[in-house]
Amino acid sequence: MKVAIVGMGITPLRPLSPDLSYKELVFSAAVKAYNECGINPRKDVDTFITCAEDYNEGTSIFDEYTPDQLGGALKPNHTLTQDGLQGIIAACLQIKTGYFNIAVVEAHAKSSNILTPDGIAMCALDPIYIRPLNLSSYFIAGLEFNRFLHSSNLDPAICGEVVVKNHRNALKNPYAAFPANLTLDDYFASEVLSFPLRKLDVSEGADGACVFVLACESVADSLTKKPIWISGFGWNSGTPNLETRNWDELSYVEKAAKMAYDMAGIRNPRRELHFAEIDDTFSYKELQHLQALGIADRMEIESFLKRESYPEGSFPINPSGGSLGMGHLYEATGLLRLYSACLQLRKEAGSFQLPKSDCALVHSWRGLPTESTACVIISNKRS
Amino acid sequence: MGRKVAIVGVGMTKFVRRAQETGKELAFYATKEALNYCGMKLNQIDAVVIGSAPDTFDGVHMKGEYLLDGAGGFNKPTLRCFVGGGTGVFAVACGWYHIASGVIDSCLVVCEEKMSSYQPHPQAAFLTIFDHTTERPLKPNLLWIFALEMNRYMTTYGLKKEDIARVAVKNKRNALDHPSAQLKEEVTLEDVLNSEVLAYPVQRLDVSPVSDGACAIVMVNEYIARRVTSKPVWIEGVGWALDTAYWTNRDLAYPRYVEEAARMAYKMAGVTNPRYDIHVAEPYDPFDYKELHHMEGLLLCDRGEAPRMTADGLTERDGELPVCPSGGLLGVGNPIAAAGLMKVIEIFLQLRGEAGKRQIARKAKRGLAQAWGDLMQVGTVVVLGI
Amino acid sequence: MRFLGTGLKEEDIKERKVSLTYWKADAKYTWDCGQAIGRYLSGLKEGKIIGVKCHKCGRILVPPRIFCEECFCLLSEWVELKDTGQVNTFSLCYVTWDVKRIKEPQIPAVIEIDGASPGIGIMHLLGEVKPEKVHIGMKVVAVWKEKEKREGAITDILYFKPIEK
Amino acid sequence: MKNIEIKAFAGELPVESLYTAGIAGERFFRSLKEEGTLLATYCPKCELLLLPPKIYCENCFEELREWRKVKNEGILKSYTILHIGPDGKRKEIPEIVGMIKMKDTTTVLIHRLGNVKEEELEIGMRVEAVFKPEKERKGDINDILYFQPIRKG
Repeated sequence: MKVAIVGMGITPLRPLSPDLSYKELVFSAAVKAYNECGINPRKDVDTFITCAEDYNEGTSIFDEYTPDQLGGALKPNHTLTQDGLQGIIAACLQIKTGYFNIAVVEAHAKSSNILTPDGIAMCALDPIYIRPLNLSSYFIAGLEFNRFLHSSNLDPAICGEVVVKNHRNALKNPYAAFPANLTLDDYFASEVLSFPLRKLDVSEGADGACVFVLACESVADSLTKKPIWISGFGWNSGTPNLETRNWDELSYVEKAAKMAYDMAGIRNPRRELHFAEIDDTFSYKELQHLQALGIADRMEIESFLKRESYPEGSFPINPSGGSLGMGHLYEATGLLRLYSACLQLRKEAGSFQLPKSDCALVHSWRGLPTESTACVIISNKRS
Repeated sequence: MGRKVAIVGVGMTKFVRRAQETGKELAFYATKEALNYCGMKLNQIDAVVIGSAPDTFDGVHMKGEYLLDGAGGFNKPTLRCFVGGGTGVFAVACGWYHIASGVIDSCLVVCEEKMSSYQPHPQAAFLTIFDHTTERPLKPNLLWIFALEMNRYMTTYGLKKEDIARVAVKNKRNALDHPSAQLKEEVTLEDVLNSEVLAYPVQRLDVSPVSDGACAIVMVNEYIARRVTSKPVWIEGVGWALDTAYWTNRDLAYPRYVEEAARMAYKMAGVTNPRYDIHVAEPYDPFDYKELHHMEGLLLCDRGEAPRMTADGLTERDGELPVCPSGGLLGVGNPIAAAGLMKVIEIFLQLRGEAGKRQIARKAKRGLAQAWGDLMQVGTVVVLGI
Repeated sequence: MRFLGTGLKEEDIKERKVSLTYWKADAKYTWDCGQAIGRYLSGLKEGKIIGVKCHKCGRILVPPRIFCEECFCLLSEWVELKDTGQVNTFSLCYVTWDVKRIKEPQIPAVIEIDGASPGIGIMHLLGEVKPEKVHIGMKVVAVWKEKEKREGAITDILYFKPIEK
Repeated sequence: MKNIEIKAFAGELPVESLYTAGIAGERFFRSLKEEGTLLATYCPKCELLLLPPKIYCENCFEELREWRKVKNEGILKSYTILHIGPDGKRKEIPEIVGMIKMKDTTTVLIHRLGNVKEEELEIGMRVEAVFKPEKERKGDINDILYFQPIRKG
């Protein structure tokens, strides 16, 4: 059974959103998503999935507060404490059981409401072996980044290129919170947070909400003229332990990608897909992910980035601006990548529309300190 | 429609007030036992579903990520689902949709809670389940909402405390036979009625304890099930429903969210008359009145009638409809998500005739487990059958 | 089946007989109130309880929201409700939120607010009443903080007290 | 009422926790505290030596029962110079954090590096743990003060 995206709604990302509560932000994205496919959530939706983490909301058992603004009260609703892309996957699984025709997936972030993001991030560290060292979580990115440069023999400037590219891509994206026309000089002037990690290597938190409507094959065409088909998905976790992980390989990303590619029947993603929206929570992660996703190998990563990954290149990466350019949306980050990719496939991306955009890879990573990841392959053809 | 899904293995830790084990270690114990139960190895498992209630208990942000290696999730597709107190039973529904989709063939469902980490007392963690702006400044605690709901339930149906206290007596007695039970003490009706008042009408013995513990089950598709066991227990139906967060706008006397969840599960299971079709039930009983409340929501009796059924002994192990033969949360303990999964494990054991001293008298071919949570808001139901 | 797990006694923790690490989370927030709750809190500061009316189902709701969760439509008809109501349910609670015993009970209640639709209430506390006198259906009125001390919070209402007959 | 005077509301998640070290951790910290030694568990099936120890192998999921002492000698696999404090503010003196693979283990330890200058830092350098004086040890990971370079001669 095939699953299609039939509606989507987003609030433009902004560093602050003082005029709307999180419920109101979600409501406004939900209204747009439902309007696109002409559904009434009170009658038509069979299942609702929200991706959220208690500590990011400042509420224990946050799933309590998820149904009303989606029109889901007294219906099947559940939360996943994952990235929104895993929410999309859960919706696909539910629809594929045959018991659900229409599913809604929601995630949002009120980054501006979190006063102590560093303190909260530390609560995710192992309480016995790591947290008592009392170190800001940035050290993990610093260690990983340094190890990556060492083992791949790359110059940090290449990460500066990622930063420049993604912020520039965001210049054309009206939804982006952090568009900027940067240079490599700006990059090297940026303060060091945890050597070699600089401030500009890190995507900044933004506020926004994202809602998707998914439907089974038999109803998708009746809901929209432009269904986006989910032809493959995969998800995987490595280890949460810093001590036991293999710092030189992202085998969890390789496994998730393989699962998705196999499902979609893709052997060579670079040739068979047109572009990708992938995780760039940190600049170096975009490079690591490109390799693990099988898009560019270690030897050619530098030339790929410089020649092929720009919007005018053969395989654009994060033409939306990525998390670096658009802003990081916590659990909604993967949905933002998916939203941006769907706009391309529907040819609705306006000023950042790519010429060739019929199928794409969308990827997310759960952030520090995790090794959890998800991939979704989308196409505007049923195949 | 949907592939058949079976439970083939179960495992659980002891439920204790304070575990020395880390949450990961508790999860490992339960998961390893579940795999051993059906003779399966971790490399035969395709995916993992983790269930755990709020992160504030264990004191670990992104607790699902933290737990995953102990739950067997290393190098596997792993998700952590979350519907507050309803999580333990919902996690089974989540495992069901993994396999019923045809994408995953075998799946571990692991639920863990380590409430004792929270200082000075785990109950204080419940302050932050209330709305941060309109309710939390009043410094509410969890007893409030239970007491408010219980009072409404009692008043609406004209119930007395002893009508309700019988549930505590029954479940704590049943728990004497459970090897995992945290509380092994027999109490009389008088003990319950004379126990100290915490939040009228709630008294100390109306309440389940806070606990640490973990439970795990192995779920597989039909083909694997037939290969690994002669006694698969099938998931016949799953259901879940979450009512509005505006709980002060609802009538608390009746749990309509449980009814919605039950109707969804019954429809899937082809159950048309639950009073006859359900042979054994494990409704969620963190407080004694909740068992009654939930029996009504599950349509196992008319509204306001559950106390009479209990008084008539119909819900005893040798009764017509044994309810909480495990000893429930009131007796075995309440490590939130793990407690919900413990109920599913109990129905699995009862249907297979492997519940030992707890085995119910009547023959049971179909049973259900139900959990509840959030702001008196979510119902999760699983119907199992052989 | 083995049932593993090692129970510790309270003393094991208190006397540090086992290895323990301590952590206090640094998790602070300022939650944006938005349109509806912003109005609600601003109203409380002025000594008013603000609700909202759904033009579709006709329900008058409190706390206010910009959507009707039943009809899923946008709401903007703000309504000033009375500061009186009746007790829908209550408890006499002898334990504080952080699990300390108290002699005189707190009396939390759901109070259906006059002017809102039947059954539509808020959670608050009751005061100036003997515990044994409280009953479901009791008419109550808000006791407000002094005007200059109000800050735009639910605690601007100190508690609700019975309306003298 | 046109004006919304109250725009935001402040609060927190008050979470204070006491974490037990667990079954593996208890033994690890006891030996660290009492003997100043590092204990690892060995998985014969996967041939993994885990430090810090676990009672299970996350890879094959077997229960681990074989404990081994690990020599106080390791190699720096990566390092970072951390300028940001736990409060998110810039630290006056940055902290050097290392990823250390101890001899024969198949895992890494994460800890502070000390007694080393930034310009000396090199991935691949040999390091050792410096323990707190026995009397001051409490049975937690900070009983190791830091790791320092093993200097020749």
